[in-house]
Amino acid sequence: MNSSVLIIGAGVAGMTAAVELADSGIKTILIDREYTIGGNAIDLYKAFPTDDCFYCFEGNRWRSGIRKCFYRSAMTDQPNIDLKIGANVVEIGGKPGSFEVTLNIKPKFVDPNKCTMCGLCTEHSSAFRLLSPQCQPQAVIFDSSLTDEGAKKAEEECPTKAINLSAESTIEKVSVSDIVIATGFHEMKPVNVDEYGYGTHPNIITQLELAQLIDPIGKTGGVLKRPSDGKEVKNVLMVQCVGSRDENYYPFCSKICCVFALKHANILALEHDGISVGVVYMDMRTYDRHEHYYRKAREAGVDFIRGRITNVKPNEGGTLDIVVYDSLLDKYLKHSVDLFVLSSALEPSKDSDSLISSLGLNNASGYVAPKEGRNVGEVVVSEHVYACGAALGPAEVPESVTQARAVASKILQSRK
Amino acid sequence: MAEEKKSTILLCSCGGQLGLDYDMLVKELNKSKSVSDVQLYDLVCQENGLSEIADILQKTDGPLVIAACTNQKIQPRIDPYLRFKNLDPSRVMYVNIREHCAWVHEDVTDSSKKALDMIRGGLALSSLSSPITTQKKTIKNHVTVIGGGIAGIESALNLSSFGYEVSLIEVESELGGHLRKLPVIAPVGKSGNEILEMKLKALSQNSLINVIPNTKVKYFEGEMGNFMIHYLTKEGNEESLGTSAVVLATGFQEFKPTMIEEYRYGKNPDVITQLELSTMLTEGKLIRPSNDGEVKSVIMIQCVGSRSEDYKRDCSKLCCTFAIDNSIEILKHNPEAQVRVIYMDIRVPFENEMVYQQSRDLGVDYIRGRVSMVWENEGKTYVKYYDSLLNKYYEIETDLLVLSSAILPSPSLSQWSESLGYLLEDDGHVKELYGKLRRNETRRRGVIAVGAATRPQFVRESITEAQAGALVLHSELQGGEIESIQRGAILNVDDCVGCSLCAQHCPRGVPLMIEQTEEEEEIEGQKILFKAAIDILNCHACGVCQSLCPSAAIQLNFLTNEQLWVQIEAVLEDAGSDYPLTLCFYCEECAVSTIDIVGTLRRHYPASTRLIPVPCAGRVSIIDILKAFEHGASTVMIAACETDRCHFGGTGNEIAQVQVDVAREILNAIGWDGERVEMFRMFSAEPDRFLTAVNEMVKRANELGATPVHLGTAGKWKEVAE
Amino acid sequence: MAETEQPAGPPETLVDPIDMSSLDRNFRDEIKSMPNGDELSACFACTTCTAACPIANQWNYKPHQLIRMIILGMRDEVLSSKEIWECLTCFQCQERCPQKVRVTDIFFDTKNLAAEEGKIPENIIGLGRALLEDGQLYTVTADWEREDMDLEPEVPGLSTDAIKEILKDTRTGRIAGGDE
Amino acid sequence: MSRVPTYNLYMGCSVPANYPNYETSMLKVAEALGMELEYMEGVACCGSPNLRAIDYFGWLVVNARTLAIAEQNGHDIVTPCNGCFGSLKDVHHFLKHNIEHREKVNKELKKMNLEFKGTITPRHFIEALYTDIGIEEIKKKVTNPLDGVGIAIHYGCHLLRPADVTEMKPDVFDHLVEATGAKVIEYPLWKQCCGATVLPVNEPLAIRLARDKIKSMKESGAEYTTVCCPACGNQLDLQQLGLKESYGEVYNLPVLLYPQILALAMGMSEEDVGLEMNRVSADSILEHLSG
Repeated sequence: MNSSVLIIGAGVAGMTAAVELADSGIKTILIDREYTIGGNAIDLYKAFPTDDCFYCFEGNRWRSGIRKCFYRSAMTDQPNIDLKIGANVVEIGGKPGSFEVTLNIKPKFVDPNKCTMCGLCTEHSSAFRLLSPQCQPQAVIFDSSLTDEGAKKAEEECPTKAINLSAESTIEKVSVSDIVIATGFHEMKPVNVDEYGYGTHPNIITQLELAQLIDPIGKTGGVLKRPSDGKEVKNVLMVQCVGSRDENYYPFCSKICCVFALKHANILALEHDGISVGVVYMDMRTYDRHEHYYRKAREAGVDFIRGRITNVKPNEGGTLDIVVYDSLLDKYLKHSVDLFVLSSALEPSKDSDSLISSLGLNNASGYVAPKEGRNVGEVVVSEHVYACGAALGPAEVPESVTQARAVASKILQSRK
Repeated sequence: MAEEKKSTILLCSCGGQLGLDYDMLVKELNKSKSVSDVQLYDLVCQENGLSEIADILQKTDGPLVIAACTNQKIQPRIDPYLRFKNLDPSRVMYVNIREHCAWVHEDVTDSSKKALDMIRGGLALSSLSSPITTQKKTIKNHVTVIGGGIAGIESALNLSSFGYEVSLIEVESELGGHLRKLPVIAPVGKSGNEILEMKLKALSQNSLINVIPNTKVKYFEGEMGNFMIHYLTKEGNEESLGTSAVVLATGFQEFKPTMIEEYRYGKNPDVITQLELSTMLTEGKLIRPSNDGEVKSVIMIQCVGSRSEDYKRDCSKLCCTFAIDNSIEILKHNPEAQVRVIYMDIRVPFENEMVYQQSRDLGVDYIRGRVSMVWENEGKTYVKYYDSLLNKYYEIETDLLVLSSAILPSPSLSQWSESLGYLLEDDGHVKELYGKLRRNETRRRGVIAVGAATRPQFVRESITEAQAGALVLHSELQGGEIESIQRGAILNVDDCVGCSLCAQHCPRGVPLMIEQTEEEEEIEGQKILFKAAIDILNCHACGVCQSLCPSAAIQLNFLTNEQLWVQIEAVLEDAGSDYPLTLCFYCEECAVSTIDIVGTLRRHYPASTRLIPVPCAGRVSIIDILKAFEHGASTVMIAACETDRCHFGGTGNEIAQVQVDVAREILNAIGWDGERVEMFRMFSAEPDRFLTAVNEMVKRANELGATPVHLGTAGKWKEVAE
Repeated sequence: MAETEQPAGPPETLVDPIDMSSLDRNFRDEIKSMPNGDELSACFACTTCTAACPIANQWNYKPHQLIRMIILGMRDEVLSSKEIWECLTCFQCQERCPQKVRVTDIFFDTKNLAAEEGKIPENIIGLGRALLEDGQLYTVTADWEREDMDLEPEVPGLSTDAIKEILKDTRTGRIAGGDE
Repeated sequence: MSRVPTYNLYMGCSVPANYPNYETSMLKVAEALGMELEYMEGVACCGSPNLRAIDYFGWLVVNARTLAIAEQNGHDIVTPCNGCFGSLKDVHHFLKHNIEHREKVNKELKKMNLEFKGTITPRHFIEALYTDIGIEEIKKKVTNPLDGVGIAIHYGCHLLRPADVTEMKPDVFDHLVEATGAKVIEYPLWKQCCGATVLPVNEPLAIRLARDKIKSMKESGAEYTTVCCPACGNQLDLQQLGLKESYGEVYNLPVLLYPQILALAMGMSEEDVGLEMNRVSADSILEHLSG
């Protein structure tokens, strides 16, 4: 029997499961639908609860220290990890213990093991770029829609011959004994929640979009500007539970949006001078020690308004007039803001549905849930099938990591 | 001190893209007496580059210095390759001439000069290097789990299926902890006992697990591999138990709100806590304690003691779900019952929200507000509360008043923390090694905490933690046959003066102070009672002990004092009164990544900088800093991890801060300027932290200019104006 | 308040919101800088203060609302409210606040600010006047009663000049003094 | 028994003006228990919370002055009035913790050759009784204990709150009353304010508060109530007479000042405690004295 483990999704959870298993001598196939792994973490700047980098995971046991950044996670260089980027599951056949999985692998225009990021190709053509200095694999990515003469030149001159512009997508079959679902979450694009006008005005954005706007290694270099006209941002209003706790969208609580919003509110209020921030909420849900983010935010002068949005009205000047009902004052308040940030629901990734059905798992509001008859709290969701991280529902980094370790633990135990 | 060896140097040009003056480098490096050969290679990191490296190591017996891109990227590629070829990776030293040099400086001459110096540094370091071998030891294949709640039970089960013998110590007579009291658990809807049933069954059939009930643990001794646990039996006898590792699964205790006078808890029998209600419901008898009467109306109050500066600052996370579960359970007992929940914020994560919704469908009232007062009249209980959404006060009679009381850690955690060597959070829970990624590890190797010992946890989370914790311990204990690369601190006991600085300040509490036996020889006529002992296999190789050791008795086997000093001397070869240099010691954790990212972003900073890696900022001692000045540095900076973000899970960076502060005082005292040395915190999400720091130190170097070393006035003491 | 000439956006409704830009955003800092005002922003609107207050149901603005109004900057509304003067100063709100906001003390601060702007109930000015003129709030009317109990006829040891002397130069003098 | 210290007695203006019976019974009790109370000389009225409301600084200076005077002979201050206690205690606490204001205030005091150092503690008379004399000593002196008659206690807000300032425990008064042989009656509104502070701005509200309080006491079975503050006494005793008119209610709940109860239990006469001055006749209390 082939004893490899297939890990679907190379976010923090998937990467953790992979290194834990690899370091325990188990062969793993780690796949991600993107060319750059890391999932949501790659451009979320700072993580709670430690307020340091988001693109960070535990790393290998044989390396010093208790954590490593994505860029130095060497996921392409580990004998026990077979990393397949741009890959997603087409079909799962076989039976528990000996799955036959068909993968669709996007064209490998740039060979990540060969690319040294020397910079030659990016000088020749804008079709090549570095998604982030923290990207893993440490390699440029190629956007075929931008292909040009420079790209061809780059292909010829690339010192390591890493570039192949004529690469095509391939179908690959792998046989594995176990499957780990680590497909993570996806931030809902609240286009349909029309009362907030997302998509109708550039200054109405989501929390994840805000994270990228304030990320020092992001496009803007961390300087917060109004998307509409690049003007300085003075007033920001955030609204919680956009699409969460809402029978029209997702009935569940997305669990981490409150901390996420407060993390951003604190960064804006404390590290960008002169920005005033308001947060409109129904219930402020800073579970457990996250309460300290709430304390800190109030101390930093962030306004908290228990209520909902009455209407949003764009002004000529690029600002937005937002009327909020304050349910504790029983009054309507009109804010004039530069940026309106929506704490949008966290929804399961696209792969979730097909995996749930093809593996006969249960469905928790679209997220993976253990099959019938399994005991509570199992990361073992079915025979030889495991899940960890936000695939099981909205989760913060520490939970994802713990679950990933639990998965590795269970797989190892099953082989004792 | 190891004898000098000649090294080979492998220069990488990154596919000819680095644009350094390689001719000069080759020429200059060949002059060095400790160089056997200098090779220029286009792509060290590619397949044939790797075989080239293997080739060199096979042909020579000396060390190899690779000058290429960041070792953070190529070393993980090269190391496994060499092991695969049965070659010793520890013979290879790395110098980063890309991210730390070619990519961040405009002027080729300057950056080449810098590259040369840094390679010389690597060369000097390697000339004193000694091979690092693998070590083995066998330990008892036994783990002890303390606490027989769900987390403890699950830990025992998982550890046993890894093949460990497990002793499961429980203070009460029965296993199961709080789970036994929970009538239903959201969102699965099973009762606590249903969940326990299967687990307890598995437990009873497991021959590797030995349950020790009615037992109170007193204190601990030893370290991973040989802990000794001292405990009291039911009969009150003190007994002890040897074990290799410890799982803290002590669960939580519910706050008893007698001192919150307005709720009348402890005065009025019909005022109970949420867990007391759970117990009632589990036992299936929902009655008024005062008169065994029927319960027709219930009021629950959330955040009793939680989210309060007077009792518990943080949210207890579980109470809202407990209250909702119980309110539904009450309606099962008596569908006519009127249940009201008075809250500030309802906090129910993920699908628990839907249970909250279900309870509203079933008719549970949720009132956002607070209680004004509670009183009794003729055996009845009355509650007056304020509804902040209707902006009205209400006064109602209730049969039961249920207080959702704060979730607190077990008090034993504080009793054991000293002898077991783990730390506590302000709230009394076990302090995890690192909040983002290592929730179950503690500061102490071989000691983990799972379930509510670390924070309030739902059943599901406790189980997952127990499973994860088992893996953590298994990868430490390796089934009792520990084998690992001996990279760490080596203690020469003869030189130890028993000052215990290492034991006090090791981030992970590895050195132990051992009482010396009678026949210990006397030193300077004075008997040393205690001496340090370090098990290198428990060592995390940060070097804090080395930087603190007053008698140089402790040395990292890959970075001795000598090695660092010759490296300092070499990288500063170009320093002169006309060319003020800034020396930067950077830790190979957050600092190296910040500096690497600056490189990848191709952000520029002055080339009058020389960089030296250390495993942890805490490795840098006052003497190392002064050495840098002795050899001509104009300013010295230490690049370290953020406060409380030590990669060794402790305070390595804080120790470094102390060393820097003392060095400053010394500089001031001898009339050099204390401003010449400074420590900076950084992490890679904010590359500007390094840029700002290095620019500042270069600025100071230029302003303060050459040191007395160059002015030839060194050693001539100056009067310092107070 | 809402600019009706704006063509864009939804039609105007009966909702006539308070324009946040018209409020005094410095009010919270003004209060925080006053005696025991610094904990103000710790408030998380749990409304314990209002629950604890024995008389707030008589009020248009509840204690938690007054605190919110201070945080939002509704300076005039707060300083001209009758509520702050009706505060019993029984300290039950302050005592029970889970975030240690010194609610009663903060109401004292608002009253001082109101006083500075002359927004004081007449009877309170009267008390100030009494202190300035008589140097005490209560004067002995029936000294025979005291003598019956062999107590000295006047208030023992009381110096009425001292307080007159002090208060004539402080705010009391300014707002209750004869000279205006 | 450990030597009882000497005290600076700060009367304020309300007790001497309106409650000489409080004053005299306090002095007699103190003497009998060996407490040396020395009237303070040249001290000013505390100004009450109303002064604090309109003139925080003036209020600070006035009370800091009183404290500074006491510091000159180093004896603690005792006062029979919750209002004075509240003012002195709060100013003392505030100035001890707020250097900036302490300096400002001392600048003013300097003009009177005084300085606030915070070396003495302002205390309430009943707290001094409880702490310095002690329940046991008091019991020894009780010769005619009450027969367990039900007495409801009104502590008064400024005696108890804010607790971090007053440093008072809400059981001191209970122990003192029990020491006289009486039974303490618990009642729901025990914490509620008597309303005195709002009398100037909203008399009906003030009266309503007093009335609710009295009603709650009565309904809980209290035969008497006791206070340790002239303002509270005024609200519960004098205002009670007006309730017949305003609410058509008559409660006949005698209001005793604590030293009166203690003095009587220690065998002193109704004249000693000026019982005839109580507005709601309290003479019936004598029938509950044994011996």
